[in-house]
Amino acid sequence: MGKRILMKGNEVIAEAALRAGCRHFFGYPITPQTEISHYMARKMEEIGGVFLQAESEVAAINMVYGAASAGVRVMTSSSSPGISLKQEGISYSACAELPMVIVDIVRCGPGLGGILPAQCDYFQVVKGGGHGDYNLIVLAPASVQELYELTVEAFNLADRYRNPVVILGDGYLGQMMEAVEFRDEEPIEKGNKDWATTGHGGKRIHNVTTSIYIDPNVLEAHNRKLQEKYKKVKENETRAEVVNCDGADVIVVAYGTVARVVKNVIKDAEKLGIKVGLIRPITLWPFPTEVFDKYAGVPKGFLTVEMSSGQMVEDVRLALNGRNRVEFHGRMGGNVPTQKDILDIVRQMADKQ
Amino acid sequence: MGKRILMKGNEVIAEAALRAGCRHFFGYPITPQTEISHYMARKMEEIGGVFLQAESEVAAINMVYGAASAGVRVMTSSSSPGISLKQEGISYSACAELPMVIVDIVRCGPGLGGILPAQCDYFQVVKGGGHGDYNLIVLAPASVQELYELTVEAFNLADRYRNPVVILGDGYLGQMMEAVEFRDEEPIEKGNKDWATTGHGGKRIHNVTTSIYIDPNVLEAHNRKLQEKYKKVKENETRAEVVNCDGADVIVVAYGTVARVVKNVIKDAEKLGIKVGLIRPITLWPFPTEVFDKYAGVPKGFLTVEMSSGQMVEDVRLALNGRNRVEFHGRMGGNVPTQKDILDIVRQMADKQ
Amino acid sequence: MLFERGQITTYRDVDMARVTFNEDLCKGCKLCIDVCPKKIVVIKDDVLNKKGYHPAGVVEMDKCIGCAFCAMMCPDCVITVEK
Amino acid sequence: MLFERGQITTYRDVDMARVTFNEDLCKGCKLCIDVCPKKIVVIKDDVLNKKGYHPAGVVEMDKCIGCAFCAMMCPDCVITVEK
Amino acid sequence: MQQIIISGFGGQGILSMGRLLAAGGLHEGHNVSWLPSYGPEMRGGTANCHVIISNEEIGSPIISCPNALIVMNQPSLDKFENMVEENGIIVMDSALVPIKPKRKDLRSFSLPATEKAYEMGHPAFAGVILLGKFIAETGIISSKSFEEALRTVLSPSKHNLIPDEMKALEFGMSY
Amino acid sequence: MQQIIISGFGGQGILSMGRLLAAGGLHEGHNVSWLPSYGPEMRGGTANCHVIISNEEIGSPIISCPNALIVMNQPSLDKFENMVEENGIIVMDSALVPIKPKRKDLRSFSLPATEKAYEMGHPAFAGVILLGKFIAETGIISSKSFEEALRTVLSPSKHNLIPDEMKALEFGMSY
Amino acid sequence: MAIVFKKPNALTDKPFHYCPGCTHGIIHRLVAEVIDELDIEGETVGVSPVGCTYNNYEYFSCDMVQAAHGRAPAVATGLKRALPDKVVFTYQGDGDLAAIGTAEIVHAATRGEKITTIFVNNAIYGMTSGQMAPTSLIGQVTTTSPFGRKPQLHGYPVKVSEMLATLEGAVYIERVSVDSIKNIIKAKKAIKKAFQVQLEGLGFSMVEVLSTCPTNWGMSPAKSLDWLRDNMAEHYPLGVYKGKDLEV
Amino acid sequence: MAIVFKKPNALTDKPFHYCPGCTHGIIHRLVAEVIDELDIEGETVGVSPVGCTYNNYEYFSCDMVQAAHGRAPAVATGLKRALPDKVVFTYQGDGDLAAIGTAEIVHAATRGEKITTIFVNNAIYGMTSGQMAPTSLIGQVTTTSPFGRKPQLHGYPVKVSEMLATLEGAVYIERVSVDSIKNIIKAKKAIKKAFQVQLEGLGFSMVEVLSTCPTNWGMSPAKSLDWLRDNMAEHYPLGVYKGKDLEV
Ligand SMILES: Cc1ncc(C[n+]2csc(CCOP(=O)(O)OP(=O)(O)O)c2C)c(N)n1
Ligand SMILES: Cc1ncc(C[n+]2csc(CCOP(=O)(O)OP(=O)(O)O)c2C)c(N)n1
Ligand code: SF4
Ligand code: SF4
Ligand code: SF4
Ligand code: SF4
Repeated sequence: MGKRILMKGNEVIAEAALRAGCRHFFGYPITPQTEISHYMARKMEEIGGVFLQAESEVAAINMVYGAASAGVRVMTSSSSPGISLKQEGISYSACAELPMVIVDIVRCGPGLGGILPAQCDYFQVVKGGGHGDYNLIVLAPASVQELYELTVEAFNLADRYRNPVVILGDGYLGQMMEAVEFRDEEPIEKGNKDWATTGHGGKRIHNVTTSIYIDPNVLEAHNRKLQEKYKKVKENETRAEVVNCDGADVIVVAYGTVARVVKNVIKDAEKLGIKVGLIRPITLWPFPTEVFDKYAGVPKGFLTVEMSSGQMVEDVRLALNGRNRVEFHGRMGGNVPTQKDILDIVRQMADKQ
Repeated sequence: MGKRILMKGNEVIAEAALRAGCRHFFGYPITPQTEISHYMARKMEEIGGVFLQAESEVAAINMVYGAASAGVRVMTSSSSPGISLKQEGISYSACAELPMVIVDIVRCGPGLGGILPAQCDYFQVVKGGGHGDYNLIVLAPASVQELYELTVEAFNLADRYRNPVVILGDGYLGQMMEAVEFRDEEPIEKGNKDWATTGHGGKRIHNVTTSIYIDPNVLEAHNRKLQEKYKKVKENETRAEVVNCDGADVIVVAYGTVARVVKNVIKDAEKLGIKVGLIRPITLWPFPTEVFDKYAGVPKGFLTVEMSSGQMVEDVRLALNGRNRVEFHGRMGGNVPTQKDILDIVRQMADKQ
Repeated sequence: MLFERGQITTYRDVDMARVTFNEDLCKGCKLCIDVCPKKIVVIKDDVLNKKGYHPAGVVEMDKCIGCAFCAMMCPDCVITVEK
Repeated sequence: MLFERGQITTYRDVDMARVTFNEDLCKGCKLCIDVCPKKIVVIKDDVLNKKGYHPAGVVEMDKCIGCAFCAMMCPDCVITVEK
Repeated sequence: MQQIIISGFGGQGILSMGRLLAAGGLHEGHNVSWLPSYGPEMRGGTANCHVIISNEEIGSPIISCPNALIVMNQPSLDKFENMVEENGIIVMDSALVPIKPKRKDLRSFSLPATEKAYEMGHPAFAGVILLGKFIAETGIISSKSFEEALRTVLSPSKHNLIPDEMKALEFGMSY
Repeated sequence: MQQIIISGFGGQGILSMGRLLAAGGLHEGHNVSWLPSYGPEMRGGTANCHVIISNEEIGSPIISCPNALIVMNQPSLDKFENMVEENGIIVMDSALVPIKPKRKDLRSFSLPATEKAYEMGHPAFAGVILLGKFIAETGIISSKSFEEALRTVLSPSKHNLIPDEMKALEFGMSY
Repeated sequence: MAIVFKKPNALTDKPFHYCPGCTHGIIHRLVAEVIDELDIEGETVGVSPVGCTYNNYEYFSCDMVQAAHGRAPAVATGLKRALPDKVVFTYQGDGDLAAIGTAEIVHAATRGEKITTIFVNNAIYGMTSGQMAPTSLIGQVTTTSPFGRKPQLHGYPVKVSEMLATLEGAVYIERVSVDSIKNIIKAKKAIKKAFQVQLEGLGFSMVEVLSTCPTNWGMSPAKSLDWLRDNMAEHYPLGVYKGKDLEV
Repeated sequence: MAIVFKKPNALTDKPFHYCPGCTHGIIHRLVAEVIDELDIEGETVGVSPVGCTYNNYEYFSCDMVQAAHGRAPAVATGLKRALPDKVVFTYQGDGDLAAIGTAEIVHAATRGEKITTIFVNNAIYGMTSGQMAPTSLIGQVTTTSPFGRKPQLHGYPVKVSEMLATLEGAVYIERVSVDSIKNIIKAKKAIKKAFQVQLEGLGFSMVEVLSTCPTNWGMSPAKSLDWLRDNMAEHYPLGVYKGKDLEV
């Protein structure tokens, strides 16, 4: 481990990708993630990798589709409206089982909205903003250090499962600076890529990357294969941070920047004699359902806090399936739920019979 | 009421739109909904309306955005990958509160997938495939007659709530022919459109259509206003068809074409002495949660059947919130769940203790 | 049977040229017919191939000069030409 | 106070022309300065407007010919010209 | 309730045959549905459609157990034969379906429809001939209703063919 | 734990001031976070950043209760004054913030930073001067660490300015 | 004394939020002056882009519609088809029009859509902090071409006016600049002509305006004008690319 | 006796699914012949479009990638940037390339992306059953211009080769036809040259091939060739639009 460096979240994502062996980046500028492109533009030219600013997000995701077909580690990055434009390409990539990393530094919407942080793209990214039955692996870091670690991991997961992986951050995570400590060497696992379309060189029959299956039975078989894969991911890759939950009165569920606010709330509540637990899903898909099984009986119930009108809360409800009450608190428009507001709700919940 | 005419689902949608006063259509060809465009192309030129084939789905939805800004009744139509491309525009339209009707005749995916019927875009359309917190009103017809009636209704709802409304059909609904009976006159309610950007003519200060709110408090206020509106829609516009549910052993939940298969299953099951009920959500958003309250106690539980890997079933689970078991049966790839398979599952459920 | 089935039909002329029609690939589009300078390609009305088309073939094979025009025009790679 | 605040400053010459600078709109970009054929537009270093800029203004007003070049060049519609 | 699958090559007019039946059924006051196979495979591939004619509300337009099958090529017979209900009926073109059905619990009829249609100078009439046989055997619609159906389904520019089509129908009916 | 909000006009170097503090804190081995306001409003609008320097794990990087405020224009003081913790500290530029804080439970300092910076020939040094005062009052980092921070934050081409920046710092520290 | 120059009526009182010296402000004013002169403010609907001028709907006093990034020509098409008697214009930057919105502008032009496009080419993405635009010049240093734009890596700058001039539906296309009083006068004439082309229903009209971005070019406003003259105008020659002989 | 003509090796054994007389088949064969002649099958990755040829990955025996509708040039860009030493080509119809994919082809061209595009212009959308394409001719009856394409309603046909020729990164652009033996020979030469341009790393190359769609034009294959010659070729003149003097 090296020394701790002060770096911006967005730049750490870019640096982590380079360390993970990513030498191909295709993107289109959009606030609040532009620093990723700026960093990549400079570094890729220095090390002879490929940074290409596409003519649009639509083109960018399809360039990624092409480069991923060729078997290289490849990344793109955008923010909410840009991610909307990538939906067709994402659905194609999921169907064609192409490993790639997609960064979404969410801003507030809908529409052109604003550029401040938000978590209102949860449904889009986690449930499938594109058409068809598919799943993305969705990682939700909450600190700059974690941006680094999960970005490296994202490339490994993408290769391991031949699946697109999304890093879902918010504007503050991308913009903030914190200390980050880089490993000397990254644990790179490269998947077998003999499916890649690199030119067959006369050594094998042709490889094909495709997402169309005209025969319904063939397509259904492919769908089932995808579902099997998703099951395996669920079994093996579900992650959450659990803080203070044993013996808690109330458990708050939050991810990303909001989870950090909740960590402050835990301390505030302690002073009031309330024990607040935090479940912070790190994988939003697969959602860490099992953790909820363990704490389903928390006496005063669950509170989900999001920078949205209430999206992840549906997964919390599905995970608990009626076993406990689930309250919700959300802020929108680029506002972040405050320590005080969360504390107030927690207090009310603790007071209730 | 006129006489019954044999017509294709897609053409009925187009005819219904014309009857509802829609004189502006912007689309891009895609199977299995092309007949809508063909019908519109001919009729609009005959009656002096506007049919324009856009250069892409992205352009089409933005043309709709423009025409809706001008206050006219306007429609677009597409199928799964095309709907993915429209996501940014849909999010903009929802934010700018523009009334419009969007038809999605779903085909099987993900990716280029196939062109046979499917219901795998439920998440995309119902949860929000685009970025940000917004909701579309989603209508799911199950017959050609209903395609007509709900299309007319879609325009009224769009105007009433200043919100995009989606007609969610599947390939079979679009392609099939059935008898349809048109009303002599349609119950057109045109909303107040004094917000429209039609040129102020010196008579008022300028109108603006926008979806950007840089100040977080202003955006959050707008978000809350949208959420208020959604609440009102939920209170007033939730619809479902309930068949045979009183005293049923098992209730099947299905929409669109699948619900029709279930109607056959009801008869088959009756012969075996099993009473099967059907809840067919007609509004997928808002989801008809109250109906589930009424029948939550059905003795042998619920079975959700979809042409997907399981999407609407989440809303069924959320509606029941653990009050009963919810089984799922799905087919993918363009295959339709068969009468026999559904019957088998229903039988097993009925047999279980 | 009303029609014969399609097959691989080789037309041979020892001195000149040899054309082979893979009849089951043929879609009866007739594009080969017009370009034949010798006008010896015809549709075989009495044959129906696997796909349900009447395939093309050659009559008066001795007139063939092996120019391969038919093959170059054929959109379905039905024809092989030797000389 | 270190700086004066910006205001609406009208420069007047009875016989010739009159220019008015809405100083709080000015961003001190200096584009008006170069185009003035009489070189009478300057930045007022001692004034700081609401936005925090030193606004432009006119000295030697009597030289003004009312050509409105400064106003045409100004990206912020700061200047009104009368003649 | 009649549940009919009509199947053959793309280009043989399979879908129109189904529409004619459905339109005829509607003309007689029945509920009807018509569901085509669709897609890029139309190009030289197979085509089929499902037609239901019924007095009750029609549930699923998708037929899993047809009680009638009209086939215009061999692969179609191979694909659908086993789905047909006991005592169901199969009508086929003798030239295009050389290998006959294996099942003995069905009523099957093989007509030289293509041959006759060629003879009549309208190869496209083969389908109508098969429909004639089907109508005669089931009585599902009258030939009057079929003529009405021709009038609603065919574009006016082709109405002059109706008398010939009716002749083809009669050939099938009386075969 | 120090929770500092620095605020002023865009273009005054507000964000860099925060980075310098954070870098200094990191150099002293603390945990630090720096969170900027960002967006199109940077263009001539207001800018601010949140800096936390702490020995514990930093929860939220968003400061709702700063214990220090450094302000470089009036609107910023108006906006943030009431958020400051009791006994917190406010450092401000006397020329840019003519109307002083109303609260009496705070330690507030007004420096002629812009004036001095103009005098030094580097208007941009105003911020460093204010930081000097802040450091002197809180002792949060040493001036050594600040110099280190300058070295990591400034691009090498500007390292020649460091001695002058340190002079500005000292002016602030000893004001 | 009479007023010889004041802010046009077709602009609201709201001060522009643009950077000091940014020529977007001049171009706004010219469009507004033309609207005033043609007396069409009440009949006009403008379309704002995504870019530094995303909210110019606050500045133009006619009805305005804010469009998604690059889609202004599609939005304008929808508007114009719904309001065939009204005047519809788009105002777009070079990222908006020449990158993400390429398909939309090409097709609005080829359809001969009766709209007017004001295309502000400043060779950079302003709003998002200075990335390379398709129009950035060879050698130009931007945040995404930090070592200068290289044709081998980043390709060549698109000449939009030249490209669109190949399309039949485009009836009037001119490239102008606002770097000097002379050119400002010419630019206004071009903009006026473009609107007149629309008023006469002739087809698609566009004025490409070379503009500065002092902030992201990293130059003073005055230097920026020099750079525009010396470098941009050389690669993007001013002139009429379509409809030279058009009389309106 | 030697074989003077047979199916090229770069095509698989799979029979084409195209309609009778559709000249897509000829164009496929020409591309394959060129791949054979240049002996690059093992070094080539092709990109299939969405259109009637969506699955031509089953026909070409080199590695193939199926792309989303219109995005083939972007996919090819990703491939080529990852495999700079390989040969990458796209095969696209006019709906794919000239409508939904306009931005992608324009930018691949202007970037001088070292790829080769085979652009099959049949003036219609084949796959989706005969809708008007941006390239449909004035007066052409299609399922979405049932009374004929009218410039006032539907705009003008895009001349893609002419448009792309204005871009610096495009080094070789030729329009050919496959309506006759003579033109087929020329078309093959052009396709070969386009691949050679790529092999030499010169930049973007494209061959626009006028092609028929007998099914959706509603004509016999032979009549279709006549219509192509008499109507299409007139609006879309054959010839080299960029790189006339290029030696490869
Ligand atoms: C879909 C989408 N992608 C990207 C952005 C981010 N974005 C905002 S403005 C802009 C570029 C603006 O540049 P230009 O059009 O040249 O206008 P300028 O700011 O220079 O006036 C971009 C990429 C966005 N808002 N939406
Ligand atoms: C996003 C999207 N939009 C639309 C379609 C439907 N679609 C398939 S092919 C096609 C047009 C093909 O026309 P063209 O490119 O001219 O090729 P051709 O079929 O004539 O060879 C369209 C619109 C699609 N698959 N995806
Ligand atoms: S050109 Fe080919 S497919 Fe067409 S008829 Fe001749 S051999 Fe058959
Ligand atoms: S041009 Fe306008 S904004 Fe610029 S200095 Fe002059 S008056 Fe001020
Ligand atoms: S960033 Fe550039 S284009 Fe945008 S307002 Fe500033 S100077 Fe103008
Ligand atoms: S539809 Fe047209 S382009 Fe497509 S295969 Fe048939 S003839 Fe060819």
